[in-house]
Amino acid sequence: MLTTILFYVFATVLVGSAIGVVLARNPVHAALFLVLAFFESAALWLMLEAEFLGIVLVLVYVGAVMVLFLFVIMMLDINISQMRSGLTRYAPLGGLVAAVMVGEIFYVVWMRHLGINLALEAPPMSVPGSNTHALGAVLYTDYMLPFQLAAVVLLIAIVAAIALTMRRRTGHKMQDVSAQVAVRREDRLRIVKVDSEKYQ
Amino acid sequence: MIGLPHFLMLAGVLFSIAVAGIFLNRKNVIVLLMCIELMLLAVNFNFIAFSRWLGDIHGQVFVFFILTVAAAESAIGLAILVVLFREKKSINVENLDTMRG
Amino acid sequence: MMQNVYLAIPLAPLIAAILAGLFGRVIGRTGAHTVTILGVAVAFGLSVWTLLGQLEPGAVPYNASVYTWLVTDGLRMEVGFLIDHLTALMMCVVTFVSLMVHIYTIGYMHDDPGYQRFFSYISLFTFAMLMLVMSNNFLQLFFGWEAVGVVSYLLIGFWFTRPTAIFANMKAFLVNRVGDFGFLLGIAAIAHYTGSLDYATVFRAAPSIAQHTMSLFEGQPWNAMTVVCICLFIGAMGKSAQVPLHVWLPDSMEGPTPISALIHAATMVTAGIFMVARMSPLFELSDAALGFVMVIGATTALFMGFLGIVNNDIKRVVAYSTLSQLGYMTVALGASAYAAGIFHLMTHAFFKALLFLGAGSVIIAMHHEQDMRRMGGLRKYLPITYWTSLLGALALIGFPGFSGFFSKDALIESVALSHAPGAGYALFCVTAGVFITALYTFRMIFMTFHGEERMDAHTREHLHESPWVVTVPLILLAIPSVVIGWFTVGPVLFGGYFDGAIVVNPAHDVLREIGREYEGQGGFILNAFRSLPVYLALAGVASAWLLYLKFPHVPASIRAKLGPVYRVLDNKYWFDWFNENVLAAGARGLGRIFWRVGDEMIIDGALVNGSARSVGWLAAVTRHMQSGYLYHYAFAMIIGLAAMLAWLLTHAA
Amino acid sequence: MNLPLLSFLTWLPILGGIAVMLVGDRRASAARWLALGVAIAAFLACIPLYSGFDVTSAALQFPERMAWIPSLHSDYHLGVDGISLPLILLTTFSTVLVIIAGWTVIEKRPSQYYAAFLIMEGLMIGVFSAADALLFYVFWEAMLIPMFLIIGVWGGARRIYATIKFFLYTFLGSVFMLAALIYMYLKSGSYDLAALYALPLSSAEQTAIFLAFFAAFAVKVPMVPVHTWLPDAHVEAPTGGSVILAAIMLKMGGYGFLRFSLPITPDAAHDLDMLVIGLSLGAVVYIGLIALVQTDMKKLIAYSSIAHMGFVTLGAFIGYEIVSATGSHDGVVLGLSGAMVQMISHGLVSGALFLCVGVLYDRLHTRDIGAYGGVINTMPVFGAFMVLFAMANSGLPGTSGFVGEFMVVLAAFKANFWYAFLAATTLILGAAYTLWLVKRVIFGAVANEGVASLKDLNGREFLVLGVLAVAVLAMGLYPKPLTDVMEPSLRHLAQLMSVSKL
Repeated sequence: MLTTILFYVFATVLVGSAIGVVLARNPVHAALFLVLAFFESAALWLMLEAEFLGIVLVLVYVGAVMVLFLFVIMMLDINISQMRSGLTRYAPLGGLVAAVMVGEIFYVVWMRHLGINLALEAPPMSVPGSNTHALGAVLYTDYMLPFQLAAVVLLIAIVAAIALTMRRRTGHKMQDVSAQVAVRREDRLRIVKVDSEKYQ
Repeated sequence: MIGLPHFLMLAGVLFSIAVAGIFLNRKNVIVLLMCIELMLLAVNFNFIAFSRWLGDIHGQVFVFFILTVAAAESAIGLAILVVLFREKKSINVENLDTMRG
Repeated sequence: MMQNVYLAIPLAPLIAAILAGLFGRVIGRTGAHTVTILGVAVAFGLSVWTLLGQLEPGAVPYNASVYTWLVTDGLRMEVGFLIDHLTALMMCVVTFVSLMVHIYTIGYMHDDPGYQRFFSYISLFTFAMLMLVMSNNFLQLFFGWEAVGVVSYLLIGFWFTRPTAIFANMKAFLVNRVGDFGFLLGIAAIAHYTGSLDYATVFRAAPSIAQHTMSLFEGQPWNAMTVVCICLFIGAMGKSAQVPLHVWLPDSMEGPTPISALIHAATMVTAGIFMVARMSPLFELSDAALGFVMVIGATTALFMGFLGIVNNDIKRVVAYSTLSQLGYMTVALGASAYAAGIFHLMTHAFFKALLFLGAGSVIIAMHHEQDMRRMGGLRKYLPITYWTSLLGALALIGFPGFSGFFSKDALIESVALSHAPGAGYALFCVTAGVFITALYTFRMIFMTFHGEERMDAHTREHLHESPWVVTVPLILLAIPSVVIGWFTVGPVLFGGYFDGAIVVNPAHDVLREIGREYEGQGGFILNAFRSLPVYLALAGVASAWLLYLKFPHVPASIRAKLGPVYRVLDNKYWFDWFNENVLAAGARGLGRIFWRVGDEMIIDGALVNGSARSVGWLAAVTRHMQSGYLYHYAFAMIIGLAAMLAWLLTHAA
Repeated sequence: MNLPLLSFLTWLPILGGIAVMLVGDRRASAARWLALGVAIAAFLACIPLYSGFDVTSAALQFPERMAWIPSLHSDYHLGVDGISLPLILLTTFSTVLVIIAGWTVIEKRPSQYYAAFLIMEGLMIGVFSAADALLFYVFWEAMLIPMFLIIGVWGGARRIYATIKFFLYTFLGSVFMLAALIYMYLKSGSYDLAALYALPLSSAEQTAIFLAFFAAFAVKVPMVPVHTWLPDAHVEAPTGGSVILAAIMLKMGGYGFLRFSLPITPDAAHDLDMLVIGLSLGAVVYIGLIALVQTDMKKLIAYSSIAHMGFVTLGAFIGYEIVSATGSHDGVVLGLSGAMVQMISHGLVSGALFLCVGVLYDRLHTRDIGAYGGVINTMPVFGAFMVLFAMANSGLPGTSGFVGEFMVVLAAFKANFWYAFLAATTLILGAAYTLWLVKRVIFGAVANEGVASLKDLNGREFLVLGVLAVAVLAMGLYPKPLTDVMEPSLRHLAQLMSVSKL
């Protein structure tokens, strides 16, 4: 009984924070709503016994990504006043499409049972031991290669972010060694044919 | 009792909200990026729900990778945003139409 | 040996024409006319020699080809000569009249800058006419046919600075081309049915054509021979100016008078009659065609005569008289009296050329004044012209004893005896025509030579008889106009002169019936007094005398009273109006529509440039979709997603 | 002697053209004389081609075969027979005249002007002598480029529009042809023409292939609905360009029908012959009336050449109607040789007419009929030539214009009276618009001081027009040598046409 109540609490807060993210006038509020959404979902994930992922979610997203967002928002000091003007004009259309999406998903999930027989109640936890252990076992055996790839993706992300935003101040007198080495004879030397002086 | 459909419904609603958020938001790109994060979150929800119901850990592994990708994506998104801001002095989506045909 | 004699006849004028034409300035004016006259004289001499050759008993017609023009798919097209009684006669007529005209032109064109060019044209014309007359196959006939048309085009438009002349010559050529259009279809039919263009083979295969039928309009099949003959006759109508295609002859008077005499009286216009006579084996097999020929001939004879009465230009009166006389010849052909038609053609050639040259001499005297209302009483000033023209006029109206009388009277009798379809109508037209001919001929004579002098003082002082170069041809033409009928009526009409060349179906052979009770020229004249035409002719002369000498003011009042009739005649039955406004303007209008709408709007506008424009428009529309706003793209993606989801749901599960 | 005459004839002008281009504009006179030398050499090379030609056999003569693209089984196979020999003679003959005609007239980049003509001449000879479908197609497309440049560079005011329209029109047509060729290659395994002749095809395939070929050749002929590029191309082309366009390029379509459509897809041609005949008769009447109301001389002659080319397609396809109407085969070869003769004579006559207009254009720089009148007063010799060529254009017997039309009308009558009736209307319409042009331009009093200031023909123009006049009269008075050359090949073609390939 408790889990149902908990689920509905977390679900409603989660949906509310999602709507908040969308409708927030101030991007900082939007960011904070998103943080709230992440917490709620982490909680729900715990209910689903995916505790490692829940923790990782909070760490990665809330810890890193949202901080980054807030940092960028502050840096770019976007003026808030003219944020909201355009919203109403497209609201009905946007709402309609969202409703259609929800209707479709609802139709699939409830009416058609996705083609698999959904035992309403959750099956017993079949795998002994903690979720992390299970994850670790699988991650470092079957998914060794994708794991490395994920690492590479992250590396690229870092390099790209730096490369994009790096600004080199111009006009400084630093020597560019590679250019110096690559000089060729023609750049520096010019041979000119001059006819000899006439002897009077 | 909370069944799989509940979770799927929740993820669906989340996803739709994020979608609405994308084209409702006329103003700044940051909310756009957040909405993308929200969508990814909804997707992860599904994965975990299924992995829990089907007793198959591989779903969760996938969530793991989605997280890394999501992080990378938002990092680069923000970097682009910064460069864009430095160039255009505004990240108001209305003005960013230089790609007009 | 004979072949190069016959080859020399057309080639002599050709070489002369080339010399006079291309090297005109080199050989000078006298050089030009001597060369051409020499050429035509040679041709005339050889023609007479061939005629005599043909007249000897036992002379066999000469039929051989000079060279093969083209061989394809079993169809041999050659250039060759067929010399028989008919050709010999025509050659003599053509070359004699052409010689007279050549001599006459020395005087007439004396001070004209295009002197050498004119001589080269008339001898070129003689070459073309001889090729037409002497040919032994349809291809060379068609070559001569069109070559004659071209030279008449060049001659009518000789004074090419005069807008009326260049309009007249184009009109002449186009109307002739309409005739040639039918002629070409006739030749194509013959080639289709007999598989050859040579006269001999075609005439041998003629009965087989008559068996075929051709369904032009589905339902009623026509006898193939009728179609062939009518097509050929359309060609003749174009060239010999029969009713619907006659409009060009009066306008061709724009050309110098000598050519009116040569081309539009004696030779070219008779080409059609000659062709029908030559094709007698074909025409004899189709009564419908003969009926058609007769009706057209009769209509031309009568209705063109009326126009002669109301016209005041001396050359146009003679032109209308030519039209009417051509109608007579065509009626003779329709009545299967080919010999009478050719006989009338020959006599007409002489007296009509005489009348034209006489009119020309009057025009010279009057300093190119052609309106009869400003002439009168020229008898005193131009005696030779007056007497020769009077003889010509008498011959024209068929005054007993003159050449015209014999040919016209025989013609009228043969129509009376003929029972081809339309013979009754033809008989009426032909007899009424005699009165009309007499009326307009003597109206012309009285208005120009008799009565009070209506010309202004200045021209009256300068009135003098034309030089010998003009009067000698007049006299030389006057003699045969009077005499030739008397000598040749016996052998030509009834003596079977044409038996070799002209085939007549015994059922239609009216001339043999007349010939049965023919006992010499005297008897012929006496029995003529018992028949109607002679009296009609005399009545015509009397009424002309009354109207134009005794009471000159009477014609004006008649014209007032018969207002509408006069208007019809004055507008020449509105043929000209119809051709210019309906046919020509219609063609131009249609052309303009096809061009503006068809080519420019539909093909160019809609399809070619249209497709280019629509590609441009499509691009503009798609460009509009690339708005540059992120959310539009996102929105498009989402809609795509929703649609895919919906499709997935409804189909995939 | 198996001297590769055809390759020599094809590549001599092309290499000559390149040489002329290298000589460059600075030494223009040297370029001119070199170009003339190459053209005359090409013309002289035709003499052994004609004299050595065996008039009795229908097989491909002077054959040359070299491997070209082995992987595609397509080899460099040249050969000439009765159908292509006269056209090659016409090509070399007209190119010599065009080069003489453009002697002093062209100031802007003369060496490239002559180079373009020489290269085009080589490519055209290549088209006529190609006996391999792919080689034919390569030459067919390459030929467009020089003409595209000639009209585009040395043309009149709207030359860009005209030349692009010309290029796209022809190109669109021949793309379908390429598709058909590839299809047949895949089916038969080789591009050789003889193989394609023998290739059995179902009626559906034949119809598709016929329509593809029809698209390419109908544009080139040009047949009625797709003819609108010709007047624009002619009006904007320089005199030399117009002459070659009218004299040779229009024959490509006719040649294509005889070489490809009839033998390769006989059954489809039999079923769709009414389409071609209907369009040809439509061309004669519809275009004849349009030509009547033109105000620009060159456009009028362009429309007149469309009407004359209608006879070519009529003659080519009338054979089927003759067989179905009379059951017998005589008349089929008559129609075909009429079409061939009409092509040659039209090349001479309309080439000459365009040269005449060029002569006037060089003096008064206008092609508008209204600007002229009474030209014969100041230019009598030119007037004589113009009247002669006008007469030839309206099909006067004794000139070459009559021969082709006479034979086609005879053949058309065998099929149906009304076909001959409509075809024969060209006599009236042809005479009408040509003589009306002559009346307004040549005859009449001197219209304005421009006409008064005209000088008569100079030696060069007189030479060119004189040679053409002699050719026109010679072909009109004695066409036998020309038809004898074509007879065996056309009989062979007629035989190919009649045998069904289903």
